[in-house]
Amino acid sequence: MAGGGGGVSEYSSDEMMSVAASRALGDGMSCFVGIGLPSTAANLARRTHAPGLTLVYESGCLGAKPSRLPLSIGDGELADTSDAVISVPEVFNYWLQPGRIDVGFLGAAQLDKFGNINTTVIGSDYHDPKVRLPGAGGAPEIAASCREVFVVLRQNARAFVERVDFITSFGHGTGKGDRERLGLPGAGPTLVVTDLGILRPDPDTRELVLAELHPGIDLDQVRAATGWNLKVSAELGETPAPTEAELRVLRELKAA
Amino acid sequence: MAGGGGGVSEYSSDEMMSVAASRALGDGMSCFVGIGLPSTAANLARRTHAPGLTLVYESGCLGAKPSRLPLSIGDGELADTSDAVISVPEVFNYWLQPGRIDVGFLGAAQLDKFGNINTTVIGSDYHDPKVRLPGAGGAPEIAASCREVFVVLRQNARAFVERVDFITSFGHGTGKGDRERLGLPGAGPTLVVTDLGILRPDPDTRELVLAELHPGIDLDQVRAATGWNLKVSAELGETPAPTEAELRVLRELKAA
Amino acid sequence: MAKVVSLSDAVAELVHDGDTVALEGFTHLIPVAAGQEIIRQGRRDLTLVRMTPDIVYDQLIGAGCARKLIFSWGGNPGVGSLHRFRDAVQHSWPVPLEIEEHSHAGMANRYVAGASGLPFAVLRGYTGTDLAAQTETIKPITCPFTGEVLTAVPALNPDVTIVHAQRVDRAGNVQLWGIAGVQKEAVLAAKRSLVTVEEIVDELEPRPGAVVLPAWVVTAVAEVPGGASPSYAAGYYERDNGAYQAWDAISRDRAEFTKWLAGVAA
Amino acid sequence: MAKVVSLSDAVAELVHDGDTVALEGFTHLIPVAAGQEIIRQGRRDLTLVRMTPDIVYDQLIGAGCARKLIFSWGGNPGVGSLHRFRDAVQHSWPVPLEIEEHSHAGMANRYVAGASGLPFAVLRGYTGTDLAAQTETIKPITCPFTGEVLTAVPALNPDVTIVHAQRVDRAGNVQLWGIAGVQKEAVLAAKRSLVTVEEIVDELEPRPGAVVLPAWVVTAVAEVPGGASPSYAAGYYERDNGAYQAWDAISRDRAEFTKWLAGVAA
Repeated sequence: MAGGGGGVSEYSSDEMMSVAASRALGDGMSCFVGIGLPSTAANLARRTHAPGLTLVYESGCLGAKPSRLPLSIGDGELADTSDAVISVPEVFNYWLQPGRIDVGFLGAAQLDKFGNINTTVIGSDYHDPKVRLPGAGGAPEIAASCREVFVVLRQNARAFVERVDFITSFGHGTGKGDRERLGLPGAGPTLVVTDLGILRPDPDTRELVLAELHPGIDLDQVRAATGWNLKVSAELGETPAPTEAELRVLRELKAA
Repeated sequence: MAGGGGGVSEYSSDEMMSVAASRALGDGMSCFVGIGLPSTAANLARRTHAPGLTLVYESGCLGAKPSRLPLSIGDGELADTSDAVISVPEVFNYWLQPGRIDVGFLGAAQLDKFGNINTTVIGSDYHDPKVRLPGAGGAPEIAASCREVFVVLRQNARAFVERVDFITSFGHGTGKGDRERLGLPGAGPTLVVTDLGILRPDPDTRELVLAELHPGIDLDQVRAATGWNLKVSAELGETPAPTEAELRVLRELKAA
Repeated sequence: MAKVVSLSDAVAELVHDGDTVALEGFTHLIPVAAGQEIIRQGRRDLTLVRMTPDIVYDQLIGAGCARKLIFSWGGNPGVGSLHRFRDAVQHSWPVPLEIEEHSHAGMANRYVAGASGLPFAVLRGYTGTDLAAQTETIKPITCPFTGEVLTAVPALNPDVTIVHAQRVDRAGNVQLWGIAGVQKEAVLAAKRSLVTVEEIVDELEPRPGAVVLPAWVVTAVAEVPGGASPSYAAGYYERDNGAYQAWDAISRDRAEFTKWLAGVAA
Repeated sequence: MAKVVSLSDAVAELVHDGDTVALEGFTHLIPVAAGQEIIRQGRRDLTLVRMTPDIVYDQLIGAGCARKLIFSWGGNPGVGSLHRFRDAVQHSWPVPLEIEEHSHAGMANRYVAGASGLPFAVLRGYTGTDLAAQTETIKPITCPFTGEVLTAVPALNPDVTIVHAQRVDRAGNVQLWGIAGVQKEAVLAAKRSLVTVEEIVDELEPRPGAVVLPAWVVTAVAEVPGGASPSYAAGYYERDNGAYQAWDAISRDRAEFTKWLAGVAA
């Protein structure tokens, strides 16, 4: 457990991660939500500072308002609370592809220093992988088409690599200008939230740079958990600890 | 009024046309129905010998079972009685285009001897037409994709022409083999029902040939109402007059 | 995010001279009141888009609002011809009308492409017809897997799409039911959208066959009870078939039509 | 026209060795019982198609029914990996498994093309990813109007598609509601189709959000109450999350799995 400072409740590093991720979602935005950590963060945001956040799940749930955290992207609770339930082809063709969604919220198995995401295979040979991962799902087109992409995952040197083994979902490629050259409409990953801190792409190079440390985390911890030579922002900040209200709502969501 | 023979009710030539057209629709078939004469015939069939006929309207009504004749292809009655109401793109893409529909039932402003249909312009100059007609609607793809096409229209020399001014919907082109060369999946027009008789394409040339005369109609009348040198089948038959039951149902439908 | 405004304010703000404007509604829920408001506000040089231009488009064309029509079937359903449309095409009255003519399948797919953020759609269409030679927006395309040649049509992305629906809730979510036509696609394809509705309700009750357009894809909503008449709104009123028949007589004659037009403008 | 048969007769008649078989259901209404019947009948050399191969596909793969998998996300939702799938890909156990891998957008559009009678679909997809280099069924296509380069994927037309639904009426019309996934497209794309249902009813009552598959596009229907468990059927039963978690332990170990398999086959 990472302990908060005086007067603030004890909270886990995962709770800090969820809270930090939720804060990045503005009220009135639309968010394409992956299951797991992204869904936790998005639902927390909707229950705290962003009641007008529109949650879109790839199962076809537009504007879902679940009262408990869904275990899958297709829980009945999501369908029952949605403004509209549509087919899966319609989600991708009419809603995601034209760039209607503000934020795509993704997880990753591997993430590299330019925000490229791997959820396909670990190892250099696609046909003889060391580990076969689940695959792409909706992520490649979420990463391409949403106005921006937030990534949330636990930070360690196996996950945070210099170069992903396989680009499942394109981030910033090899740096600035790659997305434009490929004609990708969205801005790509603009935020990475981990259990240790927050990374953002450098405006000039698009390399992910440490922008914030979570309370109680030191820089060496983050460097040790990063598989590349991590750059640190000149204005490195500290993430505000979770508030009592944030923790209460997060725990209610998890318990429901 | 064309009078039927002894013992049969008086009936109009339009009634004979509708009855003859309805008889061509087999029970259990699916039929893509245009408004007007085709809709009358299809609904008559469903109320008489073909209760299992599936009516598909381009407005998105699959399996409509109207109790009165719709005035347009999008009457509320059609939606209320359908197995499913779907979007217009879905009608054309999922239901018509793959060749799921047995019969496309069309009207025409002009029809030529190879069953090509014109509903676009009268006159040789598209940009300066003598008469501007409503246009294509769903007909070009109905004529292309249904397993076969039935055409129903009143016969006269202005409508039945050697060569249509404009091919809105492709029939047999210039004769046998044209549909195959173009890769059109359906068999094209296999039946033309008029107020005077029934025409079918010759198996060798695909030219429309008079196959049946309605009761009380003579060959000269049909020839005079045809703008090409009409060929007559060696086995020219006479259409059975409408039965009492057919007339009763037809009149009930019209009156409702 | 949909804001609720008056019809006249909505048209004033969203429909500009020279715009490409789609009013959709397939027989059902035709936004007739909105079309007449466009006439009243004297818009000019519009490119009008609609699968089935019927009497509301006949009115817009006769009033001289349009310089071009993109369509697939232009008639008075169940009655006959559109006389103002014919007069414009055959005699350029009151102004010349350029036409871009498709089939329903082509138009529906053009809206689908527009709604999908794609520049074109693929269909099996127009084969063997004379339409392809008259319409530049019909081209062949080859399947990269089978080599088969199909037809491509470009996306339609109107500057503004106007539709009519039964209901909107206080949050701006639109609900329509019954025959839904191509309205969802036409709204999603457009840069801006206006939905006229029968009524504003506190909450949308789920209904069989209902289509919901979330507030965040609708620009403006105007409450216009009866706004689809003489077409119909399922659950509210029936089609006024007499009005469609009466239009035949009004529209047949330029003088009669001009008199009708003066009544609308007043 | 849909005929009502037993599940075992339906699988015996409709699913053959070497067939391309799609079982669809997006989290909801997964036709698990039908999948296990395929295992029981010992089908071999199947090309299995599914956007989200989950535990029922892990079972089919572990049982050696499949020679190829066409998919976009292969995991145990909310739990983790599919161990039989991984074992087949990484160690060819019990038989080698060829894979053809797409994204959800690609798979969904492949079914749409299949349902639409088109040989391919166009999307904005895969750009910049390494998938395109590994998957032959991803190719560039150029818009004939704008010159823009997009992505084409070929149609999926399974020999047989199997889905689960809540209800069928006596005439064979199928009704499902809740999350509808890609089931309609998968059924319409297939040469043959089997729908397992919770119950047969005299009449389908219209419901919000219901999808109806008319009897004339369904080959066979089998009444299999609980046939989607451990996934769920809205209105009938909840997802059995415990079963998904338990599958992790069963599937992790070849011996445990083999024991499980013997139980299914019995």
